[in-house]
Amino acid sequence: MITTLDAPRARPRATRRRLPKPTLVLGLLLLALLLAAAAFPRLFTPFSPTDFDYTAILKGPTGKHPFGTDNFGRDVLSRVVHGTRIDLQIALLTTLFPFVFGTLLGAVTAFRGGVLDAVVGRLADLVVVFPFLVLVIAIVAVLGPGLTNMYIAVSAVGWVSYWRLTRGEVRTQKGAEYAQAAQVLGYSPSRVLLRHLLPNAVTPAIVYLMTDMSLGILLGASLGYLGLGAQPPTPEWGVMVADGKNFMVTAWWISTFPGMALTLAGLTFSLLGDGLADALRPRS
Amino acid sequence: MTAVPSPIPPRGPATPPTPDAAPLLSVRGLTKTFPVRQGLLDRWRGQPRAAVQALTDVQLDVRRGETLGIVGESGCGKSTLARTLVRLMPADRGSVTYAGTDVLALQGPALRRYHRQVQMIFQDPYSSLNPRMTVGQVLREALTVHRLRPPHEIPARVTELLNLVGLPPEAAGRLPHEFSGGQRQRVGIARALALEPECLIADELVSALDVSVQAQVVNLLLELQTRLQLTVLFVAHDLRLVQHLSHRVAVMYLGRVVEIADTETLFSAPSHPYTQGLLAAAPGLDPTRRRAQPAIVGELPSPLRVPSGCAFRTRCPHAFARCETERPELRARTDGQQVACHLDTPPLPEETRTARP
Amino acid sequence: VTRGGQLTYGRYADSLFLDPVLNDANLDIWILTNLYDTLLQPTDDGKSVRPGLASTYVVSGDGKSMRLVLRSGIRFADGSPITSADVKWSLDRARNPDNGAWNGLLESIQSVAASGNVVTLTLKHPDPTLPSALATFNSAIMPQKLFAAAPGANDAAKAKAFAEKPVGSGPFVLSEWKRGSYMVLKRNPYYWKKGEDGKALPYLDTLRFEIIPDDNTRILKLQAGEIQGAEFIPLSRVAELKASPKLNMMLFPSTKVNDIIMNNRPKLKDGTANPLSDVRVRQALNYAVNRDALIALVTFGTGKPMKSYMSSATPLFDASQKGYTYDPAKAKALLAAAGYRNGIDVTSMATSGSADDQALLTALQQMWGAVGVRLKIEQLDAATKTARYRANDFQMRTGAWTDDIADPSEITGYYAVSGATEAAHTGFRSDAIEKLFDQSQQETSRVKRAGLYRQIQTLYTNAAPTVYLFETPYPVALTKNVKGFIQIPLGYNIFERTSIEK
Amino acid sequence: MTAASHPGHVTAPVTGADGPLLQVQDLNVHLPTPRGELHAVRGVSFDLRPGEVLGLVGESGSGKSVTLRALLRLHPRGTRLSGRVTYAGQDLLTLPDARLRGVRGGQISMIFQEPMSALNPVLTVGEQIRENLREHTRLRGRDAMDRAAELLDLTGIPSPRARLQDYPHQFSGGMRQRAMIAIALASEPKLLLADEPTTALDVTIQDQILRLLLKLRDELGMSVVLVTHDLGVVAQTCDRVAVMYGGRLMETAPVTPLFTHPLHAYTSGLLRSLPDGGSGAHRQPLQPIPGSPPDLRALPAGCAFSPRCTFVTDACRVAEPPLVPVAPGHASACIHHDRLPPLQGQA
Amino acid sequence: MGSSFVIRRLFQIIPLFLAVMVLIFLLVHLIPGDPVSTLLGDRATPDIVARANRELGLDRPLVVQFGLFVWGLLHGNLGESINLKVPVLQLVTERLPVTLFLTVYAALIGVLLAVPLAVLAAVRRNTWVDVVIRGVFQVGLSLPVFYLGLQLLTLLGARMGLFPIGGYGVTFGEHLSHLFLPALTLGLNLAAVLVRTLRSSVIEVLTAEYVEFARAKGLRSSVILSRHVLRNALISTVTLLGLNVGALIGGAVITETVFAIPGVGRLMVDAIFSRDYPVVQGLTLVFALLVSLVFLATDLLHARLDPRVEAV
Ligand SMILES: Nc1ncnc2c1ncn2[C@@H]1O[C@H](COP(=O)(O)OP(=O)(O)OP(=O)(O)O)[C@@H](O)[C@H]1O
Ligand SMILES: Nc1ncnc2c1ncn2[C@@H]1O[C@H](COP(=O)(O)OP(=O)(O)OP(=O)(O)O)[C@@H](O)[C@H]1O
Ligand SMILES: [Mg+2]
Ligand SMILES: [Mg+2]
Repeated sequence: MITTLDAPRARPRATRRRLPKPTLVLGLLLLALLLAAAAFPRLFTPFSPTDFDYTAILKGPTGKHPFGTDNFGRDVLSRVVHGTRIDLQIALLTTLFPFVFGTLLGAVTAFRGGVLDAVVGRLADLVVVFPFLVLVIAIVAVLGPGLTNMYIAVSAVGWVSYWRLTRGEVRTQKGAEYAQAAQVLGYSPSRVLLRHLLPNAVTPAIVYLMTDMSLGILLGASLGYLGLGAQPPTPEWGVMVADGKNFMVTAWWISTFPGMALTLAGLTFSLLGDGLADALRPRS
Repeated sequence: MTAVPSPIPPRGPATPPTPDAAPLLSVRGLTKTFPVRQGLLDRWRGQPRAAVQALTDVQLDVRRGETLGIVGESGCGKSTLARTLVRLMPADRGSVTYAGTDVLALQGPALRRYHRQVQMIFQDPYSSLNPRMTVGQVLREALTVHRLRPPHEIPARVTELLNLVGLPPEAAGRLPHEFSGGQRQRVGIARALALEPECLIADELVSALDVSVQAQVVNLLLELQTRLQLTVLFVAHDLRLVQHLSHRVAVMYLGRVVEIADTETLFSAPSHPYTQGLLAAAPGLDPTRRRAQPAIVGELPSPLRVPSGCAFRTRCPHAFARCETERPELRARTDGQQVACHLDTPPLPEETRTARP
Repeated sequence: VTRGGQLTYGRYADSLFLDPVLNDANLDIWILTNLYDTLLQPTDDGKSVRPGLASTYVVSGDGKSMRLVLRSGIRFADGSPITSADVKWSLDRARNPDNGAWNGLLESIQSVAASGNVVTLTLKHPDPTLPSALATFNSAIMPQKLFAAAPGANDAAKAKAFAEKPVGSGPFVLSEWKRGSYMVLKRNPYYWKKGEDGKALPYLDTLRFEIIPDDNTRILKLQAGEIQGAEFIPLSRVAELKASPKLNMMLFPSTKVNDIIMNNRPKLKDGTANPLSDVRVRQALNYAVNRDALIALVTFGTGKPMKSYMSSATPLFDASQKGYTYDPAKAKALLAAAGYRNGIDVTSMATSGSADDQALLTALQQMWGAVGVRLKIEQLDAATKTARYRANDFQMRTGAWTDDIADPSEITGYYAVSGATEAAHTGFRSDAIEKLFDQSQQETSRVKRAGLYRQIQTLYTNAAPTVYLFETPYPVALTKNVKGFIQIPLGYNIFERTSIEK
Repeated sequence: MTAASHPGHVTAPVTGADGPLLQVQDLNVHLPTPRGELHAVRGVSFDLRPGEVLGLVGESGSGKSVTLRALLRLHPRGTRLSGRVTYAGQDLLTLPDARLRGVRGGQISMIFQEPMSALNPVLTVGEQIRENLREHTRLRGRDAMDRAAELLDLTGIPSPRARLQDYPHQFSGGMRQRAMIAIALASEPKLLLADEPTTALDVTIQDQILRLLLKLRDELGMSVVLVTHDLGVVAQTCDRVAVMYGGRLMETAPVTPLFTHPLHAYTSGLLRSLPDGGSGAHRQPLQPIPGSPPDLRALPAGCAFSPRCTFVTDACRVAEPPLVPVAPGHASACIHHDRLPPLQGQA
Repeated sequence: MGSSFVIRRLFQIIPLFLAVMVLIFLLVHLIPGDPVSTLLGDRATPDIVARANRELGLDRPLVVQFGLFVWGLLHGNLGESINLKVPVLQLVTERLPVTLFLTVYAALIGVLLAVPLAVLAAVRRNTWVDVVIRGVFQVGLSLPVFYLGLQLLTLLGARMGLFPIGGYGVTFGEHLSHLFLPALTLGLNLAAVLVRTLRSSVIEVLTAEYVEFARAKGLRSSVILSRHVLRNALISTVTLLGLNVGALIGGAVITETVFAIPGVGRLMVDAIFSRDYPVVQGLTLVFALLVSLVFLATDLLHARLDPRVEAV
């Protein structure tokens, strides 16, 4: 038996329990706020987001309606708060499938290479040479407007970014010695890919996912502007901004507050993205 | 000897393996090229135009129980050879036979069995371990996937393996970044040993380590080899280490093996002009013996444009017309030395070492 | 009045095809009369006609022929005289059943005869709508020679070429057209009509249409003084612009009605039972609409409630019509009587991207919800919506109508009579209305026609094939110095007497 | 302070000038890190004669590069420097920026380990040489061109004029290192700081480059500080050696005594741990230094090497031993320097 | 690099184009609704619709229609707009320059904004300057184009009267002033994307060893920034720009609507909505060609900026 040559030197504990970066903390706090608004909108406002109040049409911010009311006398605050759920849903569903599908496909094509990789590459080219918005509009036009079809359309296009990111990362990681070690240890390709490569290659995709989530909400807004997004009376921020644009001069609050909510959500995701990038990077 | 207490009792020189035994691993005509692609964005990548000649007609035998050192300049194909042997890369041509089986044709379960017999340990202590898996997970995975132990015996075996490489049991719970470089190399070795292989392929195992730690890992390798009767392919560019560890040494230049001999012969009577230059260029530890002239002049040619004939001719002091047109084959010399050179006995470079005060 | 100058007018979309006969869209129709003149013209209130290129017209006693006398000295914009041959050719082209969508308006004409400055129309039957039809864009008089000289093998090809740079006899003539961007019209120096100062109209030298699709941008440009007029001001902005000291916010009376068109058939296209086939349900829906609230919410107080399927600006609209009052209790009762105590589910198609449709249906959702009618909104882009509608594959849809001709027959033929389009695709059919309508189409006495139309309107209201909503005006904003612009109830933008005052 | 300012020197072999070219006194470097300041260089003192090649050796992380960069104040923002670096009568650590720029690349040049990453990939080699000429000489246009070609020629690059138009990636590793040396030599510096200039190269090329450095030293009379962790390189190249460990100098000595009679336990251990390089396979255990190199954040009390040292006594753990002269021209920071066993096979 | 590179790349575009063609043809014909219904409005009778369909050849089998489309294409004929009754090629030549002008203008503004600010943020990283720059662009990234556009229009156009509101103008100078606000809107969005990436790439360059080597050479900071840092940072900018050009053109769809610009973006959306098949097909091909050419140009530019690209 060989005796221990040197005692393993654990790094100071502080290394492991390092406090998360302020960006991540702030991002998580904001996310918590958004999630709270989505889960318990009634906590934030007593009004229904859809009920009309003929007596309070286009009223500016007051104590009763801190964000004012819209052209139907609906409380803008409660529409903004209730919109959180929809917009988080949009953020999630516009990106979930592209993320999962694109990432997996990227991993598989990078790992396998060959014909599969080439075919998917051509497909990606095809998607890429179409202007994104135009393609989405065309697909929504085929399927009809509404959130579900928007998700489908965005998914049909959105996977390419994840595919490309993950593919590049897996190709890099594939060369890393731990991945080669896993192959030499006789592990099955799927184990090498899923257990070893993917966890180490998914970080850029996750970081991009955060940006993409706010882009998803923005896309929802753009489609809303063209009438292809969320359908009334759903309180969705982008559509609220779009609807409010006619009142920008006379009733600025209708579009400004949802606009701020959009920005806040964007900020949240971007902070989370930066923070996650730090947190997910394995320390060495 | 010094008074430094050594944890390993010094032994006599290891018995060299019997030379007449059939080789355990035998490589014939192994050739590997990497097409170089051009272009920027992947999707617009064009057709391959040039290719890196990483291995050309490599031929060597590894005998059971021996340590074969492989040296050569950077980019000469050492790693490519190692990786091809463990099937990390397909070869273009040639054959690899391990204990009678054709390694390059192995598939599925047979390939897994091969991997249990031939393991590789890697150079980079920072990238050779999955940064997200604890050492325990790494070892457990190897044991479970190959069903080497019933589940209840696995924890004990993990401890045993850690012990074998000189790590305490609590190392199992740590992530790679919590270890020093030398310790990581031990983990890498433990991972390879988990499969109880017969043959280890060590690619630059200690090159990335500090000098003071290198010796620790080298000792471990020596110890394990003797205890477990391992056959070792030791790839390195540090000639002193190779000399110390290997029974025999193969010298590579631009994808080709230019000389193989037992260590004694190679270091005392190098035959190939490149081997001679390489040995001369290695900086010795004696400041009083310095050479006035460079050992080899000229730049290493690009592996994309390997010179015709003998690849070394562009830098060889003895090159003559035939070297340009005809490629010298690896030929056996009388004393078991194999050399790829048109000259039977190229003159040793004249002793230019000068004494300094 | 001040003569000269250029008026820049912001339109929300560009014209498509400047041929009076083969065009299809309001985008063309509403400006065509600035380029092409007709024999007769609608009056400013859109309720009757007055002489145009023809100085007089006389209908024979039996109502089966009409004689029109052309003004003397009238010319096309290129200076060539307008002859009765041009008139005959133009009318023959306009009534050719192979040409365009509007030939039906002249369907009663048997033949056209031209001699000297007299044009005689021989009719198949008496037609009270003919004067109005002759005042409609598609009977515009075009220069036969120039048209024939246009490149192209057949009428359609020539029309395409001609319409790129049309020459008519309207107050203006097209001088430059950059599709989707702008269109420049120049004063027609040969225009026959005289202005207040006794000199030839129009007052403006140049009329420029700028295409500005975004409502806000159009208004911003107007406010910045970059344009002098802007059409289709969103109704939400009307009050604000009215208050602006620099602008005249005009609300021109229109023939536009906004309604919900219902599928009256017992089964929907997908085979499910349709509660809207029960007249009580349709009436209930009408009773459940709070039109005043809608007008406040959707039209920002600019609209007025519909009392009949036709607008109150349509000739022969019956002022005694009451339409439907807001009576949710009655609506509930009717629903209950029809067996829908637990309410019903209905779906309405809406045009995606239309803020008005959204506002309207969102409001209706609320109102109908109060009586147990659960409205689902299905937003479709215009093309899909039209296709589904045309295939009768819908339950409800938002609808709007504007008359093209100063006569109730057009809207009645489309809404109330089950012709080729099955009463606006509702599938509604009333034998009584069919009979009254046939009568009215041959009745030359205006009083008698009015009586017939009163009955039709009452019958239609009671049968409630559609949900009456509101009438809306044409909202046009002009800078204060723009005078004499008018948009008549038929939608025509009339610039001949428009001037820019100092 | 230590007494290191007066360890003796090997007589500089080329120039006869006396007085040190560069004098480093009690250099301390505190680097900013996310986890607080890191005291990376701790009281380093040495001096350098004209024409001398000083080897700075030590394991990874011992502070060699930080020391070298601190001489030219090439440190990240937020770094604290203290001590004195005297060059030509001026303290480089307090010199105004504008004047320091004249010294940097002018009087004192620097070359790095990775020629590929130290050369700007998007500028031609010629441009990168001329850039230096423009900053430090009056050569312009054709003259600069000629001089650049001359410099490439000096470093042994064939057909230098043509190669001026090439980008770094078009050079081989050895040529890149030569090009970097050519850039560094453009202003005819008095001192060349070389941070592991051959670590990335093959032995045969390393051999050529080191030889080139020595040739240039002889021809141009410049001094060289050569940072390396390869003791062989030191043995073959340097006149004098300074050994670093944990941010401190452990031993300074002329090259021969250092290899024959190391007077610090660390140096001794290092030399002992190397294979001896006889003629055949030995396959005997080496003699490693136990443990692993120190973490600058968790240095032990006393001598930084004490936890790994086989000769350690309690005295070692009391205070950091200063670097003191122990033999002519030989200084050591080991209190047991006189009790170290001789190296096998030498003495 | 040479022409062979370009030619090879152009050849690679051909199969891509075939695929684009099939895809777009299928897509537009799958959309429910037809151009004729849309054109003729609600009131057209079935006869009229049928006649119009016959005239336009829309009653033929899809395969035949596709064949005719390809046949026309081979003869340089993109077909004729059903709605506007003019050749699609004419529409393209009239409107594409406008969109191109806008896109290039926006890209210019975006780069001019992003590059200096990203460099500033990188040089001053983790100071308040950095935080402010990143914060402002984060807001820019979170606001819908139409909202940003309208706000700029209201503020800079209407309130302050600095720029004309919408339109395109006739002369080059007018194009510049008319398109400034829309280009700024798009440019801000682009800059927001660029700043994020560029900042980190500049930081990377700043810590690169060759920058340290440049400092060791005694070069002044301004020289280091302009020669060494910026040149390298531009490489990633160019790549990023190329990849974003699709998004930029996509963004133009909405910007063109808000700012009343007669470009192809708006035309495309209108065409989709009115099922103007020839226009959708023609424009998509033009878009695809454009984007491919931009990718090609990006590559060429990249190769110019980065000598390594052409290596081997
Ligand atoms: N995956 C690959 N793709 C392309 N070329 C490769 C690849 N791997 C290796 N090469 C090239 O093949 C040649 C041999 O490489 P290899 O890594 O085997 O050399 P080596 O002898 O191990 O060098 P070193 O001592 O630097 O590790 C080199 O020129 C290298 O650039
Ligand atoms: N910019 C920096 N920021 C923070 N810490 C640094 C920085 N540069 C170096 N260090 C730390 O300072 C210590 C000394 O580093 P230095 O680079 O001088 O080591 P070295 O002796 O040159 O090692 P090597 O042989 O690996 O080059 C190390 O612990 C290193 O991690
Ligand atoms: Mg290698
Ligand atoms: Mg270093």
